[in-house]
Amino acid sequence: MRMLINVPETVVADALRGMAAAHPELIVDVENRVIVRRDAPVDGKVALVSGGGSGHEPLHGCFVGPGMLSAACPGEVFTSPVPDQMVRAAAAVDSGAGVLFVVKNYTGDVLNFDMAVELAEDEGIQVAKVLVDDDVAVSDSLYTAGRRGTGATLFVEKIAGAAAEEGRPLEQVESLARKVNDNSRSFGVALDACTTPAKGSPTFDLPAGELELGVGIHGEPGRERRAMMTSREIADFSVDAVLEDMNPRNPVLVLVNGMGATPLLELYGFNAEVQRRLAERGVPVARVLVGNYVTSLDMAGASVTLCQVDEELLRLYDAPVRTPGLRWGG
Amino acid sequence: MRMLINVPETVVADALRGMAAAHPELIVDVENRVIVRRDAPVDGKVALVSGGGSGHEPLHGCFVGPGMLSAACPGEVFTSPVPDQMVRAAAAVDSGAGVLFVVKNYTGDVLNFDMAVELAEDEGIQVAKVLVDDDVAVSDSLYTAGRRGTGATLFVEKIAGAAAEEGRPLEQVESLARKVNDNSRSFGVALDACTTPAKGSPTFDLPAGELELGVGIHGEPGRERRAMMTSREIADFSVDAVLEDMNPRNPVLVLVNGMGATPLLELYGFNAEVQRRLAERGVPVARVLVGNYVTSLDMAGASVTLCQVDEELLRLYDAPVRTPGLRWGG
Amino acid sequence: MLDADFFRRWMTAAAAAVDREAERLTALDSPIGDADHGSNLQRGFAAVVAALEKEAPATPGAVLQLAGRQLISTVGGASGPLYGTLLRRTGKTLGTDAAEVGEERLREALRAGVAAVATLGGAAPGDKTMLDALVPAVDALGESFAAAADAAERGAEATTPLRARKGRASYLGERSVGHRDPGATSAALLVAALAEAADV
Amino acid sequence: MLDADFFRRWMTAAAAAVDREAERLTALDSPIGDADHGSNLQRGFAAVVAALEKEAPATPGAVLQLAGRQLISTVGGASGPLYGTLLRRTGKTLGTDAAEVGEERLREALRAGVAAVATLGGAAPGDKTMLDALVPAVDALGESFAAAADAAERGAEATTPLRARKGRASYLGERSVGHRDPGATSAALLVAALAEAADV
Ligand SMILES: Nc1ncnc2c1ncn2[C@@H]1O[C@H](COP(=O)(O)OP(=O)(O)O)[C@@H](O)[C@H]1O
Ligand SMILES: Nc1ncnc2c1ncn2[C@@H]1O[C@H](COP(=O)(O)OP(=O)(O)O)[C@@H](O)[C@H]1O
Ligand SMILES: [Mg+2]
Ligand SMILES: [Mg+2]
Ligand SMILES: [Mg+2]
Ligand SMILES: [Mg+2]
Repeated sequence: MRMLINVPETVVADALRGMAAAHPELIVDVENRVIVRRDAPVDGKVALVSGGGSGHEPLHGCFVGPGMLSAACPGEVFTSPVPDQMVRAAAAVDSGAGVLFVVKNYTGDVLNFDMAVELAEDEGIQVAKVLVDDDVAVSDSLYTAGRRGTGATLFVEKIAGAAAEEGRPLEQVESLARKVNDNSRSFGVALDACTTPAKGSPTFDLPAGELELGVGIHGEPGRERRAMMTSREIADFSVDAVLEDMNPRNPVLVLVNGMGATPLLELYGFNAEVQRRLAERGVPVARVLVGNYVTSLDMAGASVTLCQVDEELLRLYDAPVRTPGLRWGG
Repeated sequence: MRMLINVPETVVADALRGMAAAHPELIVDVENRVIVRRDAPVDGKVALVSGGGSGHEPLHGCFVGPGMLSAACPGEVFTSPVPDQMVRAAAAVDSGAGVLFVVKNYTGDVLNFDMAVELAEDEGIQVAKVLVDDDVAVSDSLYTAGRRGTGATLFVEKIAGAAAEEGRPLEQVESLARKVNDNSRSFGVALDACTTPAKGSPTFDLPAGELELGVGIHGEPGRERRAMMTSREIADFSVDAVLEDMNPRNPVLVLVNGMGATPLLELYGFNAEVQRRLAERGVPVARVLVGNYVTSLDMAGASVTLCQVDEELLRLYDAPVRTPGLRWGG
Repeated sequence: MLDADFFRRWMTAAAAAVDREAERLTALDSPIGDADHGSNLQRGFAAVVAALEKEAPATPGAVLQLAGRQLISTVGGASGPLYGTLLRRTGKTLGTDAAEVGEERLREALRAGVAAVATLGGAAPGDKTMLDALVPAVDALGESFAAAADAAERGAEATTPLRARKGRASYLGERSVGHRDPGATSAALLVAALAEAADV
Repeated sequence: MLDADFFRRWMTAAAAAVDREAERLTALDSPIGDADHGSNLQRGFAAVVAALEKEAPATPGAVLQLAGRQLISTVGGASGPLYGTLLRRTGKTLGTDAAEVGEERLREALRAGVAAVATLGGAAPGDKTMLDALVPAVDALGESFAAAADAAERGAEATTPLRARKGRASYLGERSVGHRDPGATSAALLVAALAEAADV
């Protein structure tokens, strides 16, 4: 086990203690596993609450703050949080203007958030929910649990967060969030598996010289295994996979996302190839974000997310954000 | 080779092309390997130029921008840049107020920057130089090349960058930079080696269940190999190693830095243990920064840097900074 | 007749089985999942046992409802709400008044619990989920507890050649074939624990 | 007498040797360094050969000065300025006027070059650096080119038991013992290339 941990059982609690020490601008409830923006509830503002398994940091906990999430609920590593966390988070951040749950489309997340919606409504909180399902590696059919939520989560949380910060009502924040998701597609590649604390060894064996195409962010293998490809080939494959599922006429936001263990140096190089391919395919690019944002512990690899934007979405994307993991503007 | 690259020879050029696409606020000269803030030279402002081998991103290239570096010179992976780059950078950013070279103390960096100082002065540019040497794992004696520069580089660049932004003259910026370095100490640990593109395999073999204490940021082995330790034990060892070499009475800035492949989740957990140890040792903490800032490609592990600050240094640390890798304030 | 003690024994036996098999469950969840099923259930059933000790509910229905709530509050993931709903709905069907229930009544209540799992998760037998063990187990319960345990085990084993249509394994498409489903495997443990409780 | 051609042959032979041995040099730089020495010199000597072809300097001193400048401008790291200074200072000592130089004059110029390396890097023989090959090579040059190559090779080999006091390897303290120095190894290649150029 090459992990910087004490014991697997305390990984999430330890991390929350460390977050509390690093981010005085957040309230980190270690026992109940809820991370809340210190000034919440903000009068008249719709609150955004997200959450999911831990191991994807900075998503979601480090996206709490002005302009993005009001609260986040970290589950165990790669395990959806429980409804109690979400209800507690909703109660802490609701100003009366209602709460939007941002839920990545995994069976566990969906079931737990659905239960939380019921419980929160029982407590008199107005709740809406948006599902993020952007991963084109999974076909959205009767034969699957639907497309997974991956990189688009960042765009949904950023843009809906900006709309909420502007004081928009719940229905508008919700429909903007849904629009961002509908406009987004992702594709991911793993060059090496990750190691979860609970398992203590790589979640899949990838022989040297092979890679996994269409990989998720939970250490699950991809749709297909192939002989190792160059950065250029991987960019072609990923961009083309995304464009098979969308046909952007408007400019796109591009997220070139690291899975955790791929150096920033390589990510930037990969971005160069992604941009080349987008230009070849005639896709206009509005903004580019490169870095480790939606990770999978120490998995090596990267994903590409495109989000087609109109003027309003772009303005909201550019709006100020002040969180530990994403920060720009005023 | 589990790298997201084309060929080892183009890794740095590819990354620079990708940086150029992602950061329109920077001028990235791919051919000459110089990254310059777009509004340089800034009238009357002292310019900060740094550089070093690539593979430590976000250091230095992603620290270019208002409040931090004026320019950065990326070398080949783990190889100091050449004097031509530094002279070109200095010429691009010098407003006449002079240039401060921030140099990590490695033989290669020192020799190349020294040559650049001579050449830049020949071109009529006023140049000062500050050496960063914070790594307590190396004793600063006749029997070594002196202590290495690691995590403190971030503090030097941030604080000297803020002083330059305020319009301070070169001697003051230089002496502040030197003071930050003198007040800083670091210690690093590797849980796994990194793989350089040129070598294509891990730079050292670490048997499972062992770790390297006192490791550098170039894939070089540490001073000592031991049986695997817990996060708590590593924090004790690292903090104690740093405190053997400094005795902070004033509050400290704390950098809990990831080497590249250690998940943020683990880094935050490690931070919890570092903070516990600092409290036990009676060290007052002013600010905490947790993340991958001074990396070593895909090395697993972390380092701890403490920098003792007075009111002025703290104010300069808190001052606004707007770079791809570090961003806060105004 | 089965009293609260019987149901406590069931939960204790389930917790022990999950403890014993946690590594195997996590390993099964590795090639076609996210390698957490064992630790998920370990955490959940430990909480169940602790809550039962602390609150000592007096009736079968109360025991199962408390257990279900604990699973929902501590497991997370897909299996937390699903197993939580299984026990909670079974307990609700039993009601909280009766101090003892007959086997026939338990069978009906379990059938309602399994139906609730199917409704919640939208899965059917053959989708390579816990239902592939639970549905045949309830069907065989008319015969005996041991027969139910057997049926669950056979159902779990029969998931290996299936292609997953629900949950995380469904992302793998054809690549999910040839792996035994972790949830069906833990469901078989749960039914075996029921037989164990009855066997005392 | 040695003309510009001789020195071009030297550089070409050095480039070929570095190409051939690049992996080995990088591997030597791995346990006690940062695994880049081979690729550093490969990049540098490729640039030297290209520049010599393009600019075709006419005298020994001009060849070496151009080569040294190329190394400084393309290698980086510790070895770039050090080898660059070695060739540049040697070339400067020869001057750019003489179209041919004698062996005696070359020996003196090389001695000045090696002294410049020692001054720049602050190292002395025994510190486990390139000087451990360069210094004995210059000393043996009075005898013959082949003797110099031998002496350099023996000097490089003798670095293995040394504890490093300069450069990156010095960080390892005692752990640097038992590893052959990459820079001394490449220095021996450089001297061997000189002997090779003389042997034609
Ligand atoms: N929709 C569903 N209906 C029934 N059972 C399901 C469904 N989705 C998943 N499961 C079961 O849950 C198991 C996985 O549980 P677990 O690993 O704890 O959750 P997660 O998949 O969220 O990590 C699967 O093996 C499967 O048996
Ligand atoms: N101060 C010095 N004086 C002489 N030679 C040195 C000195 N420091 C390092 N070297 C030589 O440089 C070699 C390393 O070169 P290289 O790997 O290219 O540079 P770096 O250490 O910067 O990665 C060492 O093996 C050693 O022979
Ligand atoms: Mg899970
Ligand atoms: Mg180097
Ligand atoms: Mg699972
Ligand atoms: Mg080296």
